[in-house]
Amino acid sequence: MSTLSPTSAAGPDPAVNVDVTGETRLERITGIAQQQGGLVSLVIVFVAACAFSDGFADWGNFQSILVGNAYTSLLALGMTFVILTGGIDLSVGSMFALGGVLAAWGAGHGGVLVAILLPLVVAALFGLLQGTLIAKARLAPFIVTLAGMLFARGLLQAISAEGTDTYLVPKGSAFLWLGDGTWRPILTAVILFVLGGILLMRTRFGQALFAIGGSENAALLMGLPVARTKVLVYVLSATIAGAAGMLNASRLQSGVTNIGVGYELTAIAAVIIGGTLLTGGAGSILGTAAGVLLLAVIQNLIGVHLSQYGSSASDLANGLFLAVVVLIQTTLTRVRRLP
Amino acid sequence: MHALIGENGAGKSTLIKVMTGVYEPDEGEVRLRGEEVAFASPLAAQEAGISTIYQEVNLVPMMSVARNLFLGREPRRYGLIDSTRMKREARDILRDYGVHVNPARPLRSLGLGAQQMVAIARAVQIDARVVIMDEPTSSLEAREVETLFGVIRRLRDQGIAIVYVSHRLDELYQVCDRVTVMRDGAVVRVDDMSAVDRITLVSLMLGREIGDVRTHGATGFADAEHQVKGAPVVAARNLQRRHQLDGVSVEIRPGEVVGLGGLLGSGRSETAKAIMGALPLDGGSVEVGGTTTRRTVAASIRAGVVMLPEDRKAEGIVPSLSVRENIVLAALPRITRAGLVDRAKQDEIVDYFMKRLRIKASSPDQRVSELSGGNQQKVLLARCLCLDPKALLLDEPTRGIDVGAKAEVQGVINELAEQGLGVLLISSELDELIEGSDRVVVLKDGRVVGELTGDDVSQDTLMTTLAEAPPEPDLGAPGAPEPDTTEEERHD
Amino acid sequence: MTDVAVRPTPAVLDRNRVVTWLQDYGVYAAIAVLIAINTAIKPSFFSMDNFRVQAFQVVPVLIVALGMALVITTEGIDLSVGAVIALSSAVIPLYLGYGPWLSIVIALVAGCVSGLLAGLMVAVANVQPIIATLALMIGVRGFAVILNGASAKSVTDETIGALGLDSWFGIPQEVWIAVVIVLVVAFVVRRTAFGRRLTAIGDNRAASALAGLPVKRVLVAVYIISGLLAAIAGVFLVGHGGYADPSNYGLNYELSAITAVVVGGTPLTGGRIKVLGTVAGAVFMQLVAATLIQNNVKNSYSQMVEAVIIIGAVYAARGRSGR
Amino acid sequence: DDSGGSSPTGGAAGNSAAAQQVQSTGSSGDSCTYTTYGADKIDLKNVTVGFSQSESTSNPFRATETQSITDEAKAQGIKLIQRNANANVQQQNTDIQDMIAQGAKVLIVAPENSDGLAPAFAQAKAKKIPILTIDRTVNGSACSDFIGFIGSDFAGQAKIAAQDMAKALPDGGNIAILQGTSGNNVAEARTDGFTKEIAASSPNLKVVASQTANFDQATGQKVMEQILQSNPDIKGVYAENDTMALGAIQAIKAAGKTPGKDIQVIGIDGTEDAVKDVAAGVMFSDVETNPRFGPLAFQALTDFYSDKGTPTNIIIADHHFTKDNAQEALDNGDVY
Ligand SMILES: Nc1ncnc2c1ncn2[C@@H]1O[C@H](COP(=O)(O)OP(=O)(O)OP(=O)(O)O)[C@@H](O)[C@H]1O
Ligand SMILES: Nc1ncnc2c1ncn2[C@@H]1O[C@H](COP(=O)(O)OP(=O)(O)OP(=O)(O)O)[C@@H](O)[C@H]1O
Ligand SMILES: [Mg+2]
Ligand SMILES: [Mg+2]
Repeated sequence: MSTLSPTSAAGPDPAVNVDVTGETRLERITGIAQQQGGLVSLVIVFVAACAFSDGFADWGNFQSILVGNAYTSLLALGMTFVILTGGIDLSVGSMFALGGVLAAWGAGHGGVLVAILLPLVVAALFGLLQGTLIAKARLAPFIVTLAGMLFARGLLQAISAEGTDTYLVPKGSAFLWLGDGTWRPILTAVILFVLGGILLMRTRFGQALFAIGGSENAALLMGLPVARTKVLVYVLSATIAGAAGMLNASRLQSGVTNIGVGYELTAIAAVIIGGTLLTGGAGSILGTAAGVLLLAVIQNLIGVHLSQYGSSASDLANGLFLAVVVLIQTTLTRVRRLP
Repeated sequence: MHALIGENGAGKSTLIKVMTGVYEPDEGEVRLRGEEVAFASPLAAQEAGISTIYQEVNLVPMMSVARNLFLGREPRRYGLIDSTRMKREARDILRDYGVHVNPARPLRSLGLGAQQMVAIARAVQIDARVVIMDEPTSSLEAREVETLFGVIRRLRDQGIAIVYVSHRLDELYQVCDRVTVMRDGAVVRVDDMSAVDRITLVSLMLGREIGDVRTHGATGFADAEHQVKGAPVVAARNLQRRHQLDGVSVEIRPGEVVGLGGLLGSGRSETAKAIMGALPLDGGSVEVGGTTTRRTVAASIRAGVVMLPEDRKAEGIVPSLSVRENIVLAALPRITRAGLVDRAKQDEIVDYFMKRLRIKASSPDQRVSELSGGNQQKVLLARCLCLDPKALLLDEPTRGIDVGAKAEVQGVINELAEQGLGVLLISSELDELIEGSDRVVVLKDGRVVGELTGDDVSQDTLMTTLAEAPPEPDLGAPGAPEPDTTEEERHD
Repeated sequence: MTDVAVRPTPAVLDRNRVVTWLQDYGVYAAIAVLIAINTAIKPSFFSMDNFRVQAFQVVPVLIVALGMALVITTEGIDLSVGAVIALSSAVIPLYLGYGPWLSIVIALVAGCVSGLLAGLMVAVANVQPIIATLALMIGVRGFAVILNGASAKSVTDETIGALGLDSWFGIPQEVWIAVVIVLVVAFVVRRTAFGRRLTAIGDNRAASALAGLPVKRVLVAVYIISGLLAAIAGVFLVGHGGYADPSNYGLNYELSAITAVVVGGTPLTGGRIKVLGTVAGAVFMQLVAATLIQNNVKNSYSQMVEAVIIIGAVYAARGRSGR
Repeated sequence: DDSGGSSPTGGAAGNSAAAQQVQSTGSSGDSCTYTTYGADKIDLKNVTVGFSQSESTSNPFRATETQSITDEAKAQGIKLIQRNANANVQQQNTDIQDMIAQGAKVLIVAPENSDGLAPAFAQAKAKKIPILTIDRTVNGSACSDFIGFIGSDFAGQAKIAAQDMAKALPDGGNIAILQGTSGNNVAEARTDGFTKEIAASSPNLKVVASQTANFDQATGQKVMEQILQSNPDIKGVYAENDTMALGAIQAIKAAGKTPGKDIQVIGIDGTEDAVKDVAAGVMFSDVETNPRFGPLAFQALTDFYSDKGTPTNIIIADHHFTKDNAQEALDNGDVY
């Protein structure tokens, strides 16, 4: 890199000295709060729940919330990368189910390695196909992955006799170790989220995602490998979804065929509540994690307090909650409002 | 150091895009150092050592200045991006370009000028053998231009070839050795810069006889002052906006051209936007024709104030609409009856302005995004004029348009003023500002630091006023500017 | 001055011509092909009876898709349409006592209100459309089920039944009404200032705002229209089924509608709209479904085939690639 | 099971005549007590019982089931907490674990799926919390992974339906099946049961169309409309639940044919509207699936904590509504 610097004649010039100092700590904190509307909302709801919902602030309760959402949260993780590029991946729900079925089948018919690798490979290929259609053939991500959602679900049913036979992971198969207990799933999720954060903020791939989402044309002219990155991001998302399904199969000890319906919407909701722009270019893994937890907590509260009033009451509350949360989040989040 | 010039739509940018693999040529070859090359993508071109600054600033507005600067070649430690080092280096590099800004700040919070400088800095950081610059100075201030030339001379001394596109002829004479003149997508002359004098150059570009070219002055403004009459059409009082405007007051009277002078980031665009009601204010008032308007764009337009935005791409054209639709966009309320668009009226308006402003388009139905930069600019001007306004706020009205077109536009501005319009003129080109304005209000760091009237309206006085004014350190306060809910800021 | 400079290179032109032809007529061609294939398999497919059946099934989707197309043009999306269908279906039996027409009117109003909420969240509160309407999608359905009570209510009113089952001149009333709606929407989009603003806002919102367009108002209006159309679809469904079932009506309609819009050639990136294309898109997808079911294809394979066909259709209708 | 049907929520939930009757309790002997299960002795009166419902109560069967459980708990003065998984296995695992965390000492679970509840059941087992499964079976061993099962014999229901179809169409003909949601255990059982019986005992019946309609009425109508176009010569329709049957009837009418005459419709669940149609001769017959689990469930739990023990596989006797008994059943209010 040539370290060129122009003649000092036109050097530093007080006239354009628009901001001299760095940020003060306070400003940095408020800044973060405003970037992380989801996180703030989470804290608010969490504190409120601990205060007013007896039985919420209970270790067992926290555990069940965390472990219950450990694997599905991964869908949101993958979704974050995709949405950052301004895309979307509706196929993750089906991919989650397919991954589980393949894993369970593999555990029965080929042992641990097959159980682990088969879903990953299939998912990756699936993502590759979607990515190519989106990046090379320039089809709209929404429609491609919508078709993907149908296709994966169909495939799943085709290999499970219209979803009637459920493959079971043999008792005592080493594959069961993966998703066993409470802490293993939680830790797996935490580790993957951390890795995701690093991938996003500390690698060129991650930066390329932001750039493409911010302005695909600019990214192209700046010489970034736009097409390759876009293909990769869909491979990544699909693989993560497949992996999540695989892990989940290990936890459920079987490949449930009718699982995963509508999970994509929950994932998207979590990502957006986490402050990621659907138009791409801005967002964070931390935010997504917050989004996932926020939805989980809300679900838990509704379960405790509204179940006895029937599903429709829960749905109504769910919708209201979601609306309120995004309103809070949107008013807090400033990322899209800069002049 | 090679100059590439031609009128708007001559094909300069297109040529550049073909050379750097954005478009693939239908035929013909590109040679790099003798051997033939064909770049599949801009990336390929970059790797071959061709670094390009494209016409419209092409950076990622939402990412931080530092990340934009290093995108794709970030400094890494243990395979991971070393962001602290990146920020530090970014700060140092930018300082050399006169942009003193916290590199963690999102690029979009910078003015267009500053963004342009970042783009230049980025392009130069790649150690390239050829640097192509498509109108790098179009939104630069005299001082930044000097900075840029400093860079360019350094590059040249390092034996790096530079292709330089600009509509500011004097710049070319300052720095370029050879020149290629294009017209209508074809090369009409290649020669040593010194071998062609200014007039010849212009006549070559426009394809007109030297005689009728000469009638244009340096700018299209008549030197005579306009006679200013009556109470101000627009009176902005004490406009306040954190980090950007600090009690700016401007009055525009009928028939008067008020210039806004100042350096990058001095808040000129903000002032214009504020008057237009496109920017929420912390304080201050705007009166149009003596009555305070509701602070919305629509209200301002109804009251007869219109603005030509600075950023053509982000705030101006509606790319996939036709030229026609773009021109009448703002005038819709006037040409609709019971919600229906009156086609006759619409075509009438469109024809008139396409002729009057000499807008080059295959037909009014052509997508505006297919027009050259200059012609897009004219379309936007037409959008303003067909509202028959009382006052006109022009932010860089001649940005990136060729001498011919520029003279025309300036002529139009002049004419409008004579017809009694009040005009607010923001321009980074000093002679345009000086010759164009009857009165220049000088801004610095969002404050009015002086006003030039009569004979004081000259480059030197402007410079001295700027130099003498004390800097305002607290103004550039860092962090993102205030939150802000106006529509135009949502999606840019 | 001459215009030579703006004449694009012939190569560009040719490619455009092909692409634009596909964009404009690809779907229609596909429809023709499908009908041909089916008729080959079973001549009885080409019969008024069959077409009537298909019409009954496609009209609700089509009407919803029109609203969706408008929303998509503004760079938005409306996931709440299915729930709105449920809502209007829940309202009808409630007010049937006051006569069919009043209950219909109230159902439509309910749709508009839901649309208004979506519009306000998007335009005023700046919430991203997908999430704003997702909240409604969940909440409104819950509300509808509460209104109606857990189980379906049968609706035996003639007027409403007629809307859903009877024909004028051998063509279902639904279809006539749908035709009118299509014409109105097409007219609004092509000839009115509203239509112009719609596209402008979807294409470059910043510029539209600086040009003084009433961005917020247009957005709210668009979501209201979408709600209204969904409500109409709900009425038709009640009429056709002869009962109201908020817990199941309109499920996945948002996806069907979006598919129809995109297959019809309207880009999800906003700024452009194809009204007739949307109609064709809906019809096409309906025919695909019909083909699969009528040939007793297994659910698993139908889904895969459908997926492939969607991709194929969109690929054919896809816009001029970026560079 | 999963029928959306049509009747006021839990209308006949309390009705004694409508109460579930035990049909078979499997081979005697395999009865389960807290000792054999390895749970601590507790008195239901002073512990919390948790009920995990699998699907939305916006479906009458589920509404009635939940209602019946809550009513019975109230009647016996037992503290009941509940959750609804809305057809999401993932959620049901969480629900069960939530309720354990909330201090439930005994669980009644209506499983969404016979597989996939392993983690929740494992945790319960680890905490020595007995689980009684109702209306759908789960894989695992009774009196060890869970106490036992109470519910209908879905294959059996389908078998009855098949025999009815044979009666309805003595001289055979083409028939169509409207299947429940793909991958749903009940749909699966009802398809197998029916097709096996047809193949076995009525070769002159030919299944020409078999399509899923997701247990939903509107979908049932749509699919039937299509099938009627492709197979105008259909003589009978077997719908795996009543709502799909009702949809089919709409479609048949719309096609200008008379259900009960031109085409025979048979359904499962015994919801009010369907049984009315049976009485009116519009539907040929209907096999009940009784959702009123409250009494039997709590009886089983009480027995479980006594030395007597409860059978591990209680199959309830489902009514079989035909033209002869439908009207009277309606009058007695046996129908939900
Ligand atoms: N995508 C396109 N499709 C059709 N014509 C185009 C397209 N892009 C550019 N043109 C035409 O090609 C010509 C050259 O455009 P170009 O942008 O290269 O002009 P330019 O010399 O850069 O002008 P300016 O000085 O205003 O930037 C213009 O007349 C423009 O109308
Ligand atoms: N050279 C610079 N260094 C740092 N920040 C800058 C610089 N130039 C502009 N900015 C930022 O951009 C904001 C707006 O500047 P803007 O360019 O819009 O003002 P302006 O006077 O209209 O300049 P321009 O002539 O580019 O329109 C300023 O508030 C400042 O924060
Ligand atoms: Mg150019
Ligand atoms: Mg400016």
